[in-house]
Amino acid sequence: MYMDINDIIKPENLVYTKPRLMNDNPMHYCPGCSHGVVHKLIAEVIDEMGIEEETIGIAPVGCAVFAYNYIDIDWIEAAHGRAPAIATAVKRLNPKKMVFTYQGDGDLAAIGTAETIHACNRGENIVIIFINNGIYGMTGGQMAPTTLEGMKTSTCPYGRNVALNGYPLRIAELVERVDGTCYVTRQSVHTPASIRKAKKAIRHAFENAMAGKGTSMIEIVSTCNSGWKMTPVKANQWMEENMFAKYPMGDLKNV
Amino acid sequence: MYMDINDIIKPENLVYTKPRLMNDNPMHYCPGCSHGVVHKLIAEVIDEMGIEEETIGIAPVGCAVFAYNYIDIDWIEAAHGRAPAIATAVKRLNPKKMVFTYQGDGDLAAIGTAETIHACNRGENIVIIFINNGIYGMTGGQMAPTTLEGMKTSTCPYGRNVALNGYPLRIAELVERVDGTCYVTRQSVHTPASIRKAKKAIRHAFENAMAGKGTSMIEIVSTCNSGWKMTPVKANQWMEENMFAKYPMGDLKNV
Amino acid sequence: MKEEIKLMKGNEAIAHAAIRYGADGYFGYPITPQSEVMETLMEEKPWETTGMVVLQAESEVAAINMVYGGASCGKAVMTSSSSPGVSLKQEGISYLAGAELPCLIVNVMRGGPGLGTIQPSQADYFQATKGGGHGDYHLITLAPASVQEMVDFVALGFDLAFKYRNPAIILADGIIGQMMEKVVLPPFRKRRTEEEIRAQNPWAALGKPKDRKRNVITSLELDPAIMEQNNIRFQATYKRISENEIRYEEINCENADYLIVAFGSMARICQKTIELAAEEGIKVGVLRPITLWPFPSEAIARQTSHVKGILSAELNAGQMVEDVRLAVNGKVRVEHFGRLGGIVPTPDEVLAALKEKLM
Amino acid sequence: MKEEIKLMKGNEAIAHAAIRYGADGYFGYPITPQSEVMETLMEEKPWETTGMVVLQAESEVAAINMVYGGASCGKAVMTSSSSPGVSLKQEGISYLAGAELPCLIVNVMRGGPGLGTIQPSQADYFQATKGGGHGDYHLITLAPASVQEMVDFVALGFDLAFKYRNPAIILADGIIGQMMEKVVLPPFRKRRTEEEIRAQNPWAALGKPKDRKRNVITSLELDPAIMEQNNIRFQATYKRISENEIRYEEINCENADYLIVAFGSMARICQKTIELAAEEGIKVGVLRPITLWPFPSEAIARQTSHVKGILSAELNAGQMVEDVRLAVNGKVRVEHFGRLGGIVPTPDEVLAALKEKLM
Amino acid sequence: MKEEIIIAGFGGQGVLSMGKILAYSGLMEDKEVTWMPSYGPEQRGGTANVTVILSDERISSPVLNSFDVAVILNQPSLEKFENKVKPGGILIYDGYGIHHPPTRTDIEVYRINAMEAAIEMNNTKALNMIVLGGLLKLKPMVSMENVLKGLKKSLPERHHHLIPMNEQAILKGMEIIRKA
Amino acid sequence: MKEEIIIAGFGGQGVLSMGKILAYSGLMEDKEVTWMPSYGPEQRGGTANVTVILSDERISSPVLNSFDVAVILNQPSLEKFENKVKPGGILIYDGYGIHHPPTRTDIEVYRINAMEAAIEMNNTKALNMIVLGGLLKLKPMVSMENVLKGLKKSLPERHHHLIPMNEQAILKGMEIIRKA
Amino acid sequence: MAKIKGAVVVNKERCKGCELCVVACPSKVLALQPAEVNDRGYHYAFMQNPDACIGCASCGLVCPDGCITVYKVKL
Amino acid sequence: MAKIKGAVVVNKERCKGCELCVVACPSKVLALQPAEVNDRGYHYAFMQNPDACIGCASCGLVCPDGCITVYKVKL
Ligand SMILES: Cc1ncc(C[n+]2csc(CCOP(=O)(O)OP(=O)(O)O)c2C)c(N)n1
Ligand SMILES: Cc1ncc(C[n+]2csc(CCOP(=O)(O)OP(=O)(O)O)c2C)c(N)n1
Ligand code: SF4
Ligand code: SF4
Ligand code: SF4
Ligand code: SF4
Ligand code: SF4
Ligand code: SF4
Ligand SMILES: [Mg+2]
Ligand SMILES: [Mg+2]
Repeated sequence: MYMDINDIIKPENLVYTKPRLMNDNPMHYCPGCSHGVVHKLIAEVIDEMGIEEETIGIAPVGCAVFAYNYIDIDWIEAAHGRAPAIATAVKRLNPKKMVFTYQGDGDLAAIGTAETIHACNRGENIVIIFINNGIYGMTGGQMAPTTLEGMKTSTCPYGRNVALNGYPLRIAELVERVDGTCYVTRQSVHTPASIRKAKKAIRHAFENAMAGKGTSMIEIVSTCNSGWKMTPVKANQWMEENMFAKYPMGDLKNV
Repeated sequence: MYMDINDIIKPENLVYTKPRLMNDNPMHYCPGCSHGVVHKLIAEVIDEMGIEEETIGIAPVGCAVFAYNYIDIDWIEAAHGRAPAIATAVKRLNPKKMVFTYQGDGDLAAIGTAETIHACNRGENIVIIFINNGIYGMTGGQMAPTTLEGMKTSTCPYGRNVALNGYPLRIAELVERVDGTCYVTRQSVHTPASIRKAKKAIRHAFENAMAGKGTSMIEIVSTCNSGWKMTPVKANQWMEENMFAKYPMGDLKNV
Repeated sequence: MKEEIKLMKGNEAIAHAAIRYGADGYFGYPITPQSEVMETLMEEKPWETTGMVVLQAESEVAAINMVYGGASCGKAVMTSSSSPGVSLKQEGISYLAGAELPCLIVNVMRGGPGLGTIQPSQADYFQATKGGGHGDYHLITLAPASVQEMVDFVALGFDLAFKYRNPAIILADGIIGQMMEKVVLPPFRKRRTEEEIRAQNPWAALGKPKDRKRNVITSLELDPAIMEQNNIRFQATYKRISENEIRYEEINCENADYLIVAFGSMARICQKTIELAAEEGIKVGVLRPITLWPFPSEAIARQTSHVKGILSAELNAGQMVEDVRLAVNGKVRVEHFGRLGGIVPTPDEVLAALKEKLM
Repeated sequence: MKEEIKLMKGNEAIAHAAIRYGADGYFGYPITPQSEVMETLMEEKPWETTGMVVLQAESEVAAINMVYGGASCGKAVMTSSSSPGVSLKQEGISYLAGAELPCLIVNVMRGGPGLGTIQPSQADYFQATKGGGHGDYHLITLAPASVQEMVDFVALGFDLAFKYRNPAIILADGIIGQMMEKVVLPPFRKRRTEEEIRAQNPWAALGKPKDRKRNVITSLELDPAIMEQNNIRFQATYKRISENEIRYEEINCENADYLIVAFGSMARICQKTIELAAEEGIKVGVLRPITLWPFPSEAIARQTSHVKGILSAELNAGQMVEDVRLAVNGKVRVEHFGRLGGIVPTPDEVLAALKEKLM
Repeated sequence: MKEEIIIAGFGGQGVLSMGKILAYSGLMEDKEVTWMPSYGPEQRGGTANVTVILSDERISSPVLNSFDVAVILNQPSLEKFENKVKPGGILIYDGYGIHHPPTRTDIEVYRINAMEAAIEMNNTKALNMIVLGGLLKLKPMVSMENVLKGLKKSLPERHHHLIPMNEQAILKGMEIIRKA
Repeated sequence: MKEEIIIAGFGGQGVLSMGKILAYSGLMEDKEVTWMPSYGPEQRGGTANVTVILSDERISSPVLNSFDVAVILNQPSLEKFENKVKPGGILIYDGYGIHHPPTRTDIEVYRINAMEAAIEMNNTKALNMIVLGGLLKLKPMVSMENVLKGLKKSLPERHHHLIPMNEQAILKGMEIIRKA
Repeated sequence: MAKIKGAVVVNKERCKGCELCVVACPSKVLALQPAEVNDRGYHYAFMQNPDACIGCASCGLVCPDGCITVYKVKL
Repeated sequence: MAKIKGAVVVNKERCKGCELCVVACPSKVLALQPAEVNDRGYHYAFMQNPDACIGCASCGLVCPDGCITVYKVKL
């Protein structure tokens, strides 16, 4: 039976669309950047949990600094690396709110290491969304603590050399060891299946925070095709082939 | 056979004395403070290795800030928490020198968390001596990240409550997980036997640094009888009975 | 509870005043000579009474950013530290100013530079009044000279901060922080409810109800044209503050032949200098700036009509003296007297300096 | 290698100049608009040629403390950043000053306060010249106005820092950092050997030989009497620097009726203003402070003999104008013109402001 | 002689490197030069522009609000810079990216279908060199010899084999530019 | 009336709390008071001192360089403060800690064997109260009634049962002080 | 088993031509416009092979910019 | 087996009377001076029971202030 496209495109047949809480502002991200996908998941989870009026997001310094332009909730922009400290205060002063941070690997794993470890150690009832794209996207592709060995960036143009630059740092493995975390997981958003899993993880983390179970960290191994100097499609492939070995997918802790 | 004391007290019968590199300046530490014991061990190891001309110590902000007054080597006093960053530069600019930091638990595990983790992650060829006395001694006995649950300090006068103040933080367990460390051990200096072991550990760490094997951390679980408001003898007992459960003795990593 | 007369340290006074003001949160890190602020709060456990949150942060940097977080929700939040710790907070302070957030910062100054000494100093005057952080901004800077003012300026600082949406700082020193004096504590005020905060601070990020757009607390603006407009708005605020909020005290100024300008504990010492000078027949007045920013420039300029010279007496190498000179604009001689590194001069030393430099 | 003529960005120039100077180490953290400094160094890999260490630190705080560490060993070490990052370094900078350590800091300023904008600004003038950190100290502050001066001031900054054992700062802005101009690069100098450092900097902590006492690098002194002596020594150094190291450029000043005081890129713009003014028959001169601290107060004061008014033109809301007013001490009118938040004025705007405010 | 030029377009169009080659060419002719880019966060796809000044004398301000020549490669840039061209100045635009052409009549407007030509040459990277050719045709401020020297200076060694192709693109641009 | 007093000794001797009780007693008499301690790092065993001023009028400077009365409990403090007593002023010292007694003749010097008495009372913690008693004997600046009130104010509730013992110590001190 | 048919609508002006939807589609429905660009200069995605669409929403899920709306009917 | 005898010298002025040596001594040789204090006010350690000393150096090892020198002879 032949069916015209216009017979299908009807409200009652809708199965997927841009999340309600994501507004129409065009996003500034590069084509194919993982940030957009994660933004959508967060918007969906907040919407599905019905907590949009109670949610406060903490946006980092990094490419996601403008997250506040795209998801229609209240936001606080944080100084570089300090989002967990800010979230700590916001949550403690407003214990019934849902408070989450959204941070890059430069933000969270370099300058913000102390704030991250200590918020987790205090077991703040917040969610930390950690976008690990192995590079400083915003500032032009410098080395991050999570940059892989041999990977080229503008501050290791000949490839990361551990003797000079140290080892790729696995933050999730650290915060897993800290008593205040209740849920530490590593996810990705490069395929429909991984996206569905990542969304479940985010939802679980948000529920933990609302239930006062402690700190949840969701690391999302991501691409920065611009910093990596690849097409988005190639970047996803490269990520699977290279990043996942150092940053394996799955839950590290779930109590 | 009766022997007069003066027959024994002769240079040729000497079996133990204050280390040569420890000078005669009276130490400012409280009676019975663990810092003095550790100072002696460091002075002995440097002397025994014959590296006093090549050794640069980094003194922290904390009770040990005046370490530079007591051990006769070159010293650099560090801003609070930043000793590992300073040591990084000193060692990289002087690769043949022996560079060590000496830091308290407030210094290393609170304000200096990022510098500690990143120096370890870069595998700087330095030694970190970490005096964990569960308190901020210098400033009057405030809570440290390592203060035990229920333990009273001037900023948790009713006892550390994890809901308010977070969990005691085990730094050694974190840096053990970081790729740049070659040796992570936990020691104490409250008995002659433990002192002998601690000295061996310090010597091993110094040798690692000179051999370029990476970062060594020696955590020394210590007392601050003044901050704990106990006699030195009682403090040692209390440490054994309470601190060792949370901070168990022994090597965590030795590669 | 009602007003109460007590004997307490300046640092303790800050803590009690904050609880009674109805402050929502304190975030700090220990450092001499101000650790008693947090210690007193922890002893008082206001979280069990007023609901005030008190948290020992992992560092001064974390503490100031916790303040930024709390202020972003429209809460009355504060931090305290001493000189090196306040230097670490400079980025955060600039962010607070740039995001137009009210809050209260306390600096109980010690001698610098560097780790320096823990003894009293006033060498962070420039840092507080000219902007130790980056960019064009100002902190409303209050300089207490007694333990009572440590109490009073907590409420004043918070009130001004909220009135103008700008951080306020109490610039005290080791003397004011550590000494005990008689104080009258104000009655307890209720902490504001979330509804009150939403009504009074409609900009606060407290969760977005359906009937307003999302609130975003940020100091970022990549478009320089808009960023310039933001800065012009800040400058307009600073102008309003300068027009309305200058505070100072004149002691013996009417018939004075010489004027000492001094703030904080130094002003206390100089009050005794007036007596010593009078004994020698020298008429000295003291003008004590209470707000260091905005600075009482006009009040000082007015003194030039009758004084022969002005001495800026400070526990530093010459900082406020620049503002005094700018106020006087060459009309009379202005000299500086200071002691450094934690040394506190005696009243007769000040008099000797005045005689030597101005007479 | 010899002198070389190249076309490069100001930020790149800093990197090349550092290598050629024989700098021992660079420690930095990325931030716009100065990331090319470290990127160029990483591209050039001087560790394989001169032996210079280049390290990307985990933060600005770590970077400035690495500089402190390197400087403690008598090495020629440096860092660079932009406004928010420099605010984070304030504690470290105060420590460097307090421990009397030579080093070079570069601030390629962007608009603030807070995260602000990444466009050019001069709003960190106060922070650099008055002491953004705690305590009484000064940085030798050099303000380049061309890419060539970015090259030249690396050597000058290091040389002055070592001469006086005091940190030096290059206070540039986004324009100077990002623009390309022709530069002459100096020949390569050898890095000093450990023996040379020991001889030239006997205070350096490089390991204690038997024939001297231990060297201790510290800014701590709990005895206020000694701490005051330390501070008096610092002040004496500042005096010597002020007597010997003031640098400025006078353009068209001899017969000028009006003077513009401007530094860095703003001075470049104002040079064109001179031309525009001349077309209208207005005689304008520009005095460009090259050292912002020590400030060329006397040179400016001398101008008051013949100018009718002075305009302080800055990319900020009015900072250097205070030093100009202090220099002039009421003798002629001093006004400020500034653009904010990353906006750069055109030469004719400056002229219009001069006419409006002074004529 | 003094030329104040703005070049503007999308991030990927080679705007900055076109300016750089121009600046290097000026350097080869012993002129004073400044090259002042717009700069911003890294994201791909935004607009970029660069101000290039070539002069026989020391250059004062590197920042300009009006220009002798504007080279415009996309619509947003046209909107931003059309009215910043000095009266009597020149505006060059690429037809591909511009749907609403310039309207000023007090300046000389030229069109160059550089994108089309680049696609024809099977090398969209040559776009900026073609445009440069067009510019040099109108304003021969530097000699071809020095442009090639400038190219050599501004390209890393490993790309020197591309110089002949770039020369071709420049010649192409000189050929196809025409009054709009 | 105005009394400017320095009290100095080892850290553990109760110097600061003696000053505190004096200050509280002054408060109870509606006097103006300031209490200004030396402060420093935590380590046990160092010396401590406190400046207490009681006055009928507003107190200007809390920091003084000379004193009406100096109460000295150890040798280093004696060396530091002996020459800071105003001519005609009073110096009180405890014989136990002082091996080289004061030498000035232009001031009144008193000795109080407080440590001995405290040991006798089997309560070395009472040392400072005994000394306080001695001081009050010489300078009855506050009434006993107000001292007890001040004690109550300065001690936490749980220590109020110690007040009678403190009173006894004060009386003891009044008894044993004598001209040196 | 009922046959399933789907259709998608791409927000042409929002699309950045990243191609992620193209490779994510199990039925090879989508492609980028080879020549035409949108106002922001991107070769945007479109249904080149609309009949093959099964409404699985994979394209929508992977699209970082939320450009794709997916519809589905069971026949 | 040879009998071992030891002796220690305590630096009286350096001693802070912390008592750690006293409890560390396996032979109960040491004690703190009950009444006498040194110049810094401390009840310092001394050999109360010198004959019992076996020169094991435990006291020296635990002394934080390096006050103790230990001598030993084999008889
Ligand atoms: C104190 C401070 N230092 C540095 C910067 C510059 N900066 C902006 S974003 C960024 C890093 C971004 O990397 P990441 O956190 O990984 O985020 P991404 O852009 O990769 O998503 C840096 C260093 C800043 N704004 N503030
Ligand atoms: C930036 C800064 N913050 C705070 C202080 C105050 N301070 C001095 S020592 C210290 C902590 C000491 O504790 P720890 O490191 O555990 O050493 P300990 O004294 O216990 O040996 C602090 C917070 C400081 N000097 N600088
Ligand atoms: S630079 Fe990287 S992280 Fe930033 S928007 Fe582009 S792709 Fe995403
Ligand atoms: S306060 Fe504690 S850590 Fe410091 S010297 Fe005394 S016992 Fe040792
Ligand atoms: S809904 Fe599924 S089949 Fe249809 S276009 Fe999208 S990915 Fe392809
Ligand atoms: S994934 Fe979205 S942005 Fe990318 S090409 Fe498809 S529709 Fe366009
Ligand atoms: S050497 Fe051994 S036996 Fe002798 S006093 Fe010391 S601990 Fe006791
Ligand atoms: S251990 Fe040392 S300081 Fe302690 S009592 Fe014995 S000798 Fe004295
Ligand atoms: Mg990143
Ligand atoms: Mg400690």
